[in-house]
Amino acid sequence: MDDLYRENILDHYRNPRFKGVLEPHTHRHKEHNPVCGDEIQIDLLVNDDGIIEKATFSGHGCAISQASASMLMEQLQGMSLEDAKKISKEDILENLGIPIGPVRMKCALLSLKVLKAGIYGLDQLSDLEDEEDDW
Amino acid sequence: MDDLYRENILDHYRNPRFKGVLEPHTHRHKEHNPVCGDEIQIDLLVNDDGIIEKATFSGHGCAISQASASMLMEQLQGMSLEDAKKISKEDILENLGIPIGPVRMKCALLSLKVLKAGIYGLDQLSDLEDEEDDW
Amino acid sequence: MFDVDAIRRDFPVLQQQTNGKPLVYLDSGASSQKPQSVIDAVDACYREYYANVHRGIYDLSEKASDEFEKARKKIARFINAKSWRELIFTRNATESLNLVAYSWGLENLHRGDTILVTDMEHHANLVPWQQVARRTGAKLAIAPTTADGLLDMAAYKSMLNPSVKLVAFTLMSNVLGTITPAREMIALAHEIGAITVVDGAQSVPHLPTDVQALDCDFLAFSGHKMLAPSGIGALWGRKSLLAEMPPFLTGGDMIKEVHFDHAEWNQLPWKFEAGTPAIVQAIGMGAAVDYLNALGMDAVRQHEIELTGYALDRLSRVEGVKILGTMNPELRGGAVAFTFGDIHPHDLASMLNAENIAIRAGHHCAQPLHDKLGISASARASFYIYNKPEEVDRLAESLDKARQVFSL
Amino acid sequence: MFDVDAIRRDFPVLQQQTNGKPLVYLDSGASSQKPQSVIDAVDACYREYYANVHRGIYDLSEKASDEFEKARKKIARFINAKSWRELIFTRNATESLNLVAYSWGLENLHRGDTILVTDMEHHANLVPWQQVARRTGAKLAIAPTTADGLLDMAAYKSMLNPSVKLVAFTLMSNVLGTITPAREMIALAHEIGAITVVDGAQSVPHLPTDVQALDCDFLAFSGHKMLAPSGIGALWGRKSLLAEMPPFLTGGDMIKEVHFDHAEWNQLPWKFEAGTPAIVQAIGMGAAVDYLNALGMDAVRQHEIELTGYALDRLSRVEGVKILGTMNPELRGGAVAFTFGDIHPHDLASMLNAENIAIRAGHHCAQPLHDKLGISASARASFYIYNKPEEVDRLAESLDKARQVFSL
Ligand SMILES: Cc1ncc(COP(=O)(O)O)c(C=O)c1O
Ligand SMILES: Cc1ncc(COP(=O)(O)O)c(C=O)c1O
Repeated sequence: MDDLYRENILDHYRNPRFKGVLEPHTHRHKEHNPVCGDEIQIDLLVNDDGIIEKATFSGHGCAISQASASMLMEQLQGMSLEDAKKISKEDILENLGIPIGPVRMKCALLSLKVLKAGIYGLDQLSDLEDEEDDW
Repeated sequence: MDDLYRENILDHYRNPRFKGVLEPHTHRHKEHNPVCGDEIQIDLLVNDDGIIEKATFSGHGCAISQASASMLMEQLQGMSLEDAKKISKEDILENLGIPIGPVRMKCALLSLKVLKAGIYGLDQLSDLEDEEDDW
Repeated sequence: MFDVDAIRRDFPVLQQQTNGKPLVYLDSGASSQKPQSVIDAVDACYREYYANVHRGIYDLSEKASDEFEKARKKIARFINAKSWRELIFTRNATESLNLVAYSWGLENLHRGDTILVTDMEHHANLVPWQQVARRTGAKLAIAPTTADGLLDMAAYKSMLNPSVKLVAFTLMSNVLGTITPAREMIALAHEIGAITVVDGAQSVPHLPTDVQALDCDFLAFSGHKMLAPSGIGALWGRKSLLAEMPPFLTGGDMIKEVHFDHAEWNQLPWKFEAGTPAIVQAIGMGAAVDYLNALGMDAVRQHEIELTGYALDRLSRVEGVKILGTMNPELRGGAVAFTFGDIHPHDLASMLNAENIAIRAGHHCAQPLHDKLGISASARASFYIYNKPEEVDRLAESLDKARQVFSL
Repeated sequence: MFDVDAIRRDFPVLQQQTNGKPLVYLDSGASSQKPQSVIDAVDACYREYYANVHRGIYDLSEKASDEFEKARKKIARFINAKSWRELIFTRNATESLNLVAYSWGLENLHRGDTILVTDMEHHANLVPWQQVARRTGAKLAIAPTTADGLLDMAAYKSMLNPSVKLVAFTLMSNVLGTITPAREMIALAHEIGAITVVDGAQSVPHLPTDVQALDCDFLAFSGHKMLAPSGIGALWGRKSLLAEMPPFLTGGDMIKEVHFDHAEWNQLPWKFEAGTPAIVQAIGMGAAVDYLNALGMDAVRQHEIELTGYALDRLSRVEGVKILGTMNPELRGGAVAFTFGDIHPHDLASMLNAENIAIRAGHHCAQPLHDKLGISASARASFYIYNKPEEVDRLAESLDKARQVFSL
């Protein structure tokens, strides 16, 4: 049990980085997972060169969803929007560094989905999901 | 295969006894089994003492249904209506003298059911069946 | 004597170990494990006498039909039905409830009518009624539970007015564990002329069931929660109601005659069983009922009262645990849901899995109840015949360990 | 090389003998036998990793969920679906067709609309449409077959008018064996804007299937006719249509959120799968697809053309036999129905059973077709991968024997 949640996950959970809301912001999106009640909002401030000057998250949820959001925020600071679009499921799982089962996958990927929906301006994550994984 | 249909079944099938319609008659009832297309009508002439003076059957169907009808007719001649009511499934199966599977049971018992429906004046055999076999 | 160790030997899955830790399976409320006798019954059918049922005039099919219908009779007797014709095979309790909703509900409910359910219903006994209400214009009313998780009988009584045409409720909550006073609720509903639909998904596997004594009109339950294969469930219905209802699914086997322009229906119960049924699964459910009958359902219930009592006591002494529902094991079944400080139930389930302990985390298909309780999810340990106090201890110890990891 | 003897060794049931006579199983059109690999897949799940799927955060449930969804993907690929999200698990083809009838039909059909079916449909693809017609006021039209048992394309074309909103037809008749020109029929139906529902219950087990090439809108089929366990079937549907359709059965697992007064639906395909699914049976169907893929569906079809050709030739030379449907094995599948002089099919089936030959007798759930043909019942031998010419010979010889007993 001790190894399951590595110290860095628990650290990000207990001391989330870049947690809060951002004013002003250029992008804001929020989603919640009704099954577990996890809720995440991501705010971005993107400058004219397409660089993310600042990114923050808010909300609540399990250790996996909160830690993965916190880790994602660290990654986003100063990144170009184009590069942010390329962040993949695999990148998130690498951040976490522990095996994630199918149910927890939704927790792990919630922040990534909120990010992508925010960038692409989709209201319905499910449409995105639908398109993404036909196989 | 040769023993399956005993000679007496084939004999009754080829040379059915009391086959035809009865005029005058006091009871007449007909039913058909849509699954196999078997159809049997039974006519009875019952006198004031409640004795079946004559019984005939008509219709068509498989060897089992026709032979069992023919055998039933032999049994009915001169029997009291009260005794006829008591003829059971087991009596019919004894007449046939061969093992009858669940599907063929409907063929074997069709004439008995027509008889009972005729006597009790039911239009719907299924009601009778329903009541009969709750277990 | 209820010999749990002997019972455990009948369940191949329970012989497993992972990293030297034996499996502690505490998710029977979601689905139970299967004894060897059920696995064997399934296997024997496929290897020895598999064929389609009802119409085949050859040995395999006659044997399969015979075993299939024998299973129906066993299950009907298990709940003390008046007739085996009242027992309809479905996939699961959900389909059973939908069958009633579509076939009785759409036909008999109208604008101005009320459907009454409780606030602790599983989605399977809530969403179908929402749908029927939407389609017919009937109203859906929700009877509340009290603060200690029991049905609020005063409120229930006050909600029974002549507009109520159907009352649907669970006999045992899969979250609170609550056993509802079903006999009394049914008698009260009948007084105002309502029909009663009992969700027996949790109760039938765990309690003696007698539909004649209950006097309910419909009872829905699942095979997979009572040792049977997946893919099989049942609806019991009062014959006089079933006889009047239109069929639900249509096609082969449920017909008497078919013509291009119309069709006539088969007798009960086949009128409600369209197409090739879950043959082997029904036979397996018959074997499951044999197994439970051999234990005796009174003994099964007694075992669960004892084990649940032990668990309620042991878990409530773990710092941070808050148990949902009544603390009286006589008034509840062995589904024990709880929260654990700030630790999210998902995290808790993952941590316990690392100890080879299987519990459930989430809203357990009872989201509105969780909303009412002001929580988005809970953890749930649920017990069955093969569970024992030592497993409760392992759960409790692991909770302590989890608290340390999370420095709760 | 298609090695029937090797295949037969994979099927435990076929090793049986009764009175020294090996079983000749000629009723695969009703339901197929199961290979050891499917039986093993079922067994392994119950013994090693059984649990409820989708919500469990522990190893057993994750493994079961994974195998369950892997099976879905295998089956979706087997019929060349564009996405696994288009593949919905049901109990059988009948439920699949009812799902379309209830969810698409009740929602989209109205008075003045026409539903077009053919006169060789199985009751499963006729009665649900009669019911939808009755409820919506739509009309049911019946496209005829020609004297040699093929679909009358001229008549079909003439019946396609703009009132036709839905065309439902079988890709392979379970009585005549007829393979319908589905691609052409679908293209014609689409020209007038109708949607198309293909009954693949007989075709999917026996032919390569490609829903993208067919361009149909729905395809229904059963697992139990294609080596899979009983209790599992599938509906494939075009995603754009499924997305717009209301759910059919409601309850757990098919929801996204539930509140007392409303609910929102889960994504495809789960929106159409309410309650605990037939978990182990779906996994078994995945194993069945593996088995068929290893043989290759082109080879399966080739084997059946050869065997059916042999049977048509051999049986038509038995005095008194009259075969229903076309004599061209390229245009039909391996379900060969026939009459035999005056001998009632029920008697014939009983006689053949005494020789350990299993055929079917009756109207094979196609009563209107039999009415049209002027017969109340027929005998049917149907073939699959494990059948061989010697079995056709045994059938033919036994027919001769039966004629002698009945002195035909
Ligand atoms: C109380 C209750 N009702 C209904 C159901 C639905 O059962 P199934 O998923 O077998 O249809 C469940 C199972 O989760 C339950 O616990
Ligand atoms: C052509 C056809 N359609 C539909 C069905 C119904 O299949 P199931 O009984 O598996 O629902 C059958 C099987 O008998 C069939 O042959």
